[in-house]
Amino acid sequence: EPALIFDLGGKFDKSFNEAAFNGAKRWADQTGKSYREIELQSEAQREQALRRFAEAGANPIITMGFGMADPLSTVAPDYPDTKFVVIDVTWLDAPNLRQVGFAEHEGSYLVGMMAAMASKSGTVGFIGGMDVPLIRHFGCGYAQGAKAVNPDINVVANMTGTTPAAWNDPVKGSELTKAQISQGADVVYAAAGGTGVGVLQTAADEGILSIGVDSNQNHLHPGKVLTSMLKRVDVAVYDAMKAGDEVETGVFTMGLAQEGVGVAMDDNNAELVTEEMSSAVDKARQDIIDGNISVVSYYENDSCPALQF
Amino acid sequence: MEFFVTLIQVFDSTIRLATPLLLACLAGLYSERAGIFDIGLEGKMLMAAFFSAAVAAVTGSVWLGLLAGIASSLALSGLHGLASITFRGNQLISGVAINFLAAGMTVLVAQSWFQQGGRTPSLFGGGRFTPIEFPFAEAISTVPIIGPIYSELLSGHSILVYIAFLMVPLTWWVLYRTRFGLRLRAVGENPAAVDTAGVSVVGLRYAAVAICGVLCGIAGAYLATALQAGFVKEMTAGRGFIALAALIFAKWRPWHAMGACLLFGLLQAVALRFQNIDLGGVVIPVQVMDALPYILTVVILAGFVGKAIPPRAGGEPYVKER
Amino acid sequence: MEKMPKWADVVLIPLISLLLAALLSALVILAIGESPVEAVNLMITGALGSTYGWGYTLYYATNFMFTGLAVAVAFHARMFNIGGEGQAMLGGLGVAMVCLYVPWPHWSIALLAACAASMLFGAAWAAIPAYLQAKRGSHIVITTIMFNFIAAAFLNYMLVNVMRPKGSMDPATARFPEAVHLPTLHELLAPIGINFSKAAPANISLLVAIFACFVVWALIWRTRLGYEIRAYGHSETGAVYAGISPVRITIVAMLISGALAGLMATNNVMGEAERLVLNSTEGAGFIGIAVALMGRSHPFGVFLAAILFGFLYQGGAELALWTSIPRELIVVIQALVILFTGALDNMVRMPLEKLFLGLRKGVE
Amino acid sequence: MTVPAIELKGISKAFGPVQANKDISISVAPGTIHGIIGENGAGKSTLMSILYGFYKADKGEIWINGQQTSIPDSQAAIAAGIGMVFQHFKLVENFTVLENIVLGAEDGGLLGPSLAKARKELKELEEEYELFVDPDKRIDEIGVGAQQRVEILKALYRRAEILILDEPTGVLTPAEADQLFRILDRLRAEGKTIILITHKLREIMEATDTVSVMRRGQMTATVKTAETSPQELAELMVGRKVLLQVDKVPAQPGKPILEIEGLRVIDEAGVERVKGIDLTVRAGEIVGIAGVAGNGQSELLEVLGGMRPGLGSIKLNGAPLALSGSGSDGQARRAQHIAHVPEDRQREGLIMDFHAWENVAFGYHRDPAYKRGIFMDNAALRADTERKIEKFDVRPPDGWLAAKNFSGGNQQKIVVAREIERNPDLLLVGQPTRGVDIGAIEFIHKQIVALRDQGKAILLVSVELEEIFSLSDRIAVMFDGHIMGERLPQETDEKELGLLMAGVAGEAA
Ligand SMILES: Nc1ncnc2c1ncn2[C@@H]1O[C@H](COP(=O)(O)OP(=O)(O)OP(=O)(O)O)[C@@H](O)[C@H]1O
Ligand SMILES: Nc1ncnc2c1ncn2[C@@H]1O[C@H](COP(=O)(O)OP(=O)(O)OP(=O)(O)O)[C@@H](O)[C@H]1O
Ligand SMILES: [Mg+2]
Ligand SMILES: [Mg+2]
Repeated sequence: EPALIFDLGGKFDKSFNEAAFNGAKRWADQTGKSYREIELQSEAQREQALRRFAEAGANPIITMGFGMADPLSTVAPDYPDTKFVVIDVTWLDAPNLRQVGFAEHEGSYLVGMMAAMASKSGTVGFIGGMDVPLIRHFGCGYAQGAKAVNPDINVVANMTGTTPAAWNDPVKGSELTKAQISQGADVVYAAAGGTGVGVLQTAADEGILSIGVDSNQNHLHPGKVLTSMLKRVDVAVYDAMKAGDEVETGVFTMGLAQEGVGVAMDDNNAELVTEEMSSAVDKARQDIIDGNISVVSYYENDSCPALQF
Repeated sequence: MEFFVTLIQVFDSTIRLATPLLLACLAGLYSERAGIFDIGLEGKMLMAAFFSAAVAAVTGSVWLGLLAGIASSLALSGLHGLASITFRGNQLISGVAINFLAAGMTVLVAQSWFQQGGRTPSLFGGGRFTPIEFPFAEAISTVPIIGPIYSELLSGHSILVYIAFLMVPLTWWVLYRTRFGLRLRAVGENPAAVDTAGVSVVGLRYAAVAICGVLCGIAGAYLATALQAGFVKEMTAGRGFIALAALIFAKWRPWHAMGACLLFGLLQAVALRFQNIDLGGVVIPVQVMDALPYILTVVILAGFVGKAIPPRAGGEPYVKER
Repeated sequence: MEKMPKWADVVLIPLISLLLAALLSALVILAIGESPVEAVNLMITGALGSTYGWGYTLYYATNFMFTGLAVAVAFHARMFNIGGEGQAMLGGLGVAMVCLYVPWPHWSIALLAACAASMLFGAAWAAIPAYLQAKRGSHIVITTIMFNFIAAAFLNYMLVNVMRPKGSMDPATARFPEAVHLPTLHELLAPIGINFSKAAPANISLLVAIFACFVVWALIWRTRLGYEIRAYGHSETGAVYAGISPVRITIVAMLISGALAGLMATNNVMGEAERLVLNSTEGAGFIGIAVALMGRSHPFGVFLAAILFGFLYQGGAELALWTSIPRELIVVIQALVILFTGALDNMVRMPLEKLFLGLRKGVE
Repeated sequence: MTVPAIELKGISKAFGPVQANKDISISVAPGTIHGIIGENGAGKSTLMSILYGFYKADKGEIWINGQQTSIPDSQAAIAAGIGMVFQHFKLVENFTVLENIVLGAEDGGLLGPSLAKARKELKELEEEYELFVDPDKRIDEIGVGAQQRVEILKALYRRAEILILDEPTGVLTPAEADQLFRILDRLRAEGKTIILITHKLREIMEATDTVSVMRRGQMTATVKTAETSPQELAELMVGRKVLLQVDKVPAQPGKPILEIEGLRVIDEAGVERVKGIDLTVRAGEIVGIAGVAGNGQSELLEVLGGMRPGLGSIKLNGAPLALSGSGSDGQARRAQHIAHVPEDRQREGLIMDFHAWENVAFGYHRDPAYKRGIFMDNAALRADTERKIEKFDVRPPDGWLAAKNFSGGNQQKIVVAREIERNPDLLLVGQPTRGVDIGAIEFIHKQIVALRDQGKAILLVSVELEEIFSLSDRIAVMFDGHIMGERLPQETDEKELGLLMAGVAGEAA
């Protein structure tokens, strides 16, 4: 029986964890089998949940987020017969570990391009949640994409805050959106968990475009969300569950090539995406896969060539 | 000119951010003026935010939502009253408990009601409070100075914003010009004086706590159905505590409360609008801007406000015989 | 003459209050369609049924003892320190610096240094609100709330921009060296033949916390400083009459309070995570308020209340692990416990007093 | 015979285990002043609070003007025509006089008309009864005497026909007390019924028509005032013979212990409270400072006790005392052998929630005698407490009882024991017997005189002229921050002092 450990945001965060939940649900619905899950409440529970599930015989144990890296490095060796899967971590060393990273900067690059093309004002916005490197990583790819389309474009970037409340403050998200609109932004990209709900809402209310993140959020405001930067956590989780205890270990990076990240195209945003946009995005995607375009990751040296944080 | 436009926008944002603070602050004012300390403002707002959004989502009527929000906040007020008035319990503990209760209950109920992870469905149409445009707002928006002030700053807020600001003179009037206000202030200063004057201390205090509940209810509904289009867990994000700070800052006076809330709103609006200020090469980290409203609050408090003396009987249950 | 025997006041009332809270919680559990009996069963076996469960319960309790003591000491001087959260964060920073930047030969010396550093940092963070309260009359409640926010921003800056190891995406410091690893209860108890669960994070900080309970008890009830703190807390005019300086007591009490809150970092940062992460305090500062209030600001009461909350935390984790009950249920249960044992205890006391009075009359 | 204005039948009331009133019956004739006396804690206030609906009786009936009346709350009492002036005033301190009077008796939801009407009626009442107060002053700005007038006005404004006064003269100057009794006379003349509770036998003898004595919750006797004597009343009250006069030998003043020159005190609000006074207290003498409350005596005492800073020069045994900054606090004063019985025992002299034994160390908690290592030597402290409790006859003799659980008189004994037993060079005493009953007054006065006889200097501040006269060897009168003059008790009288206290200098010192 597989087990799934959600990160502190909770399984209904409308983005990262929810994507995992969707993947697991899809697997459960298809196979009719069940799985164990827990939403973490505190840091100390990370290790606790790992051990409890391992001892109860769950296999594989799928965990979410970089916060699990540290506990996994101590727990995984204690249960050599259990397979662990971790999303968003790529730097550990253990034989029974499947590490899945996503090239968020690549996906963000593509939505950045779309934002720049959709923008009439020449200013696009980025609203992050808590100011942590991962979110800067998103913002950095986005800015590079936007600048690739329009080198003169103005990218306004804001973080919601410095406490975990930053993930759940839609009011602040909303105000930031208004602030960015007043600075001229007419497309905003929200990478801010629950706060993003406020961003998308305000963008829709104020008549500008927004870009969702992680899951496909186009349906939240049909015709008003330009696209969503998909991070196929659901696929990663689904695949792992499907493979069961046979799941392959090692480090896997899911970029554009592996369809681990992407842009969401559906009926809800069909009218917003021009022919030109989709072809440009398609071309860029291919170029990135082929190595013709290199998108710089914020992690490389903790800074971004296209954006100052 | 561009500076002026920015200024208007910052002030506009200030008003939106100050409104929930102001409502909660006035709510606290009624309660604490009557001698019942209330650190449960946060919880009441949160509860109201949830129930207003939930009912608005289900019925499609924001007014029913507002009523539901007020009712839920009132229920928590009743609990606070029961604990601190009837059973003479510790008011701080009761407030802490109410905050926890709201944080847990909202998500729990939301989850078993909507199965959307402690969230309500998004509100649209009649489920939300929409901005009210003043007459001729469109027409005079181009007039310099006056135009933007009238049509952008003053016009275009939800009705709850205007209610919040109207509550300030109303509260002042009630407090200082009516019989009820006199008794309310007296019961917070010396309940025995009120009792021996033949007025029910318990009745007055429950009335105050109830008004507090209503105002917190409006504040919560404003967050979930006017500023936002739905409830998200913990969406009050500490505003109840900031309102409490504003109340102490204002020394429990209505006009000053408005000033304090506007100031807090302004500081937040400024911090939101001016992140990453670049001072000739030295970039001020975003964290500094994030903390700026709080730092400035401390500075102002230390520099200009002086000692705030709460209502004398505040926090103490009225006990005639032990 | 008392209205009621002491044991009834100290044992019976909290017990009945707890029962009421449990009863109401059971109703809530029923309402969301789960079985209360099973839930209680899970919580008790999960939190108290094994050394593993105890290990977690005690780990959480250790945190709450520190923050509860912090709030309690401030309460004795009639101050409401809501800033335990921020002070504990800063304590964490102190611990991290000591553990990361100094090569320690042995954990015991490192622990002493970490205690000193965490107390220093925690006290420093309480110092400004204390000074402002004492000298400028700025209300301690507001300033400590503000300092919580400022601490979070400061810590975020330190972790994201300064202390994060190169290339790590996690806003956290590097892992502390092996040398500063604190012995867990497993390691402590193994030599005396007790097989305590290896997995649980409870560590030697628990002893530090218990020691702190004793020290606070002795400080408050046995020393002259404690006498002055209590006197000032009961009556400021009285303190002035007795030559006790309000300024001095305000500042000293807050420094002690901040130091105690900071000390929490030895448990969660040094003992458990062995690195400093964002949000490592996880609201323990606020739980500390409830713990102090429920423990009636007495160290022994704080000790018991901390264990109760530790139990709720760990029992709740087990619930979340094995059932589909949302984690918020635990928050609701906590709220009910605080409500009934803390705010509504007169609801139980008043009828009981009547009962005992009646009994006594009957005997006479 | 006429129908009694008030008749209480079989009233009983218990506070938890304490039986405050036991089966009390009393009947008060209309148009009379009925006195009630009794030791502290006898249950007088409780009985009256029941009549006023502040407490609910466990048993018993209340009859007003021949009608059985149920008085569940104060509102019902007011409706029945009862007004009460409580021992501890029930006023809102930061409200104006007018607001306090109107509170609860407004006519209509709006304040404006109520206040206007009250202002008018107040004027009439004032003129009728000579109850002058400024309606726009805040309560905390006016003296206690004026506050009491406000309380009386409150009752009259509510058209009270029956007026209860609980220890009304405890805080008044003789002149104020006299005025009060004139007002009471006038009220009686109008047919109003008055119940007067007091400790002072003289007042009972002067003012009342009938007097009831209470002891330990029971009504022990009701007699016509004309047919009794103070001595008899005192014995009925206490249950034993008491001495009504302090007896002491003439003082033998020695060298100056305390020398004050040009002392000025400016309070937190910047108001000058003490405006340059000179005063000397010698070894072996008691100097009494008379004056109406609020004329700077409290501040004088507080500067001497290290509770607030002052300007000027003070010498103790010839050495200067620090008046501000370090070395000027209470600890320093105690180290210099100055002991201080503060004016307000509950707010200053004691920590009400501390055990008696903890309070015995209050202020002296840093004394090495109470120290053991880094800890306080609680055992030594408790032993010390036991000695003091026994010597000062504190009742109940239980060191573990919290201060708040002692009666006022016994609380005062604890404070006096603590300070006198230090054997100080200089003893500062503020209002040593305020609100304390006859038995305890007698005892406390004896202790103070005994200390004097050991050659110590004593500075006494009291608003009770009687006390000043019976204790002091020399009397200084303060008015508006100045010393108006010094007199020897045997060479002056109440009338002259009263004039000095009112600021009429006469042929000054
Ligand atoms: N609020 C109260 N709660 C509990 N017990 C009380 C209360 N008030 C009075 N008592 C008890 O009732 C008894 C009578 O008190 P009461 O105040 O009536 O005495 P008193 O005769 O008015 O004394 P005093 O001369 O000091 O005014 C006291 O001994 C006390 O034990
Ligand atoms: N509010 C109260 N609650 C409980 N007990 C009280 C209360 N007030 C007074 N008592 C008890 O009543 C007794 C007498 O108290 P009270 O305050 O009436 O004294 P008092 O009248 O001021 O006495 P004294 O003559 O010594 O000044 C004390 O033993 C005390 O235990
Ligand atoms: Mg009394
Ligand atoms: Mg009395």
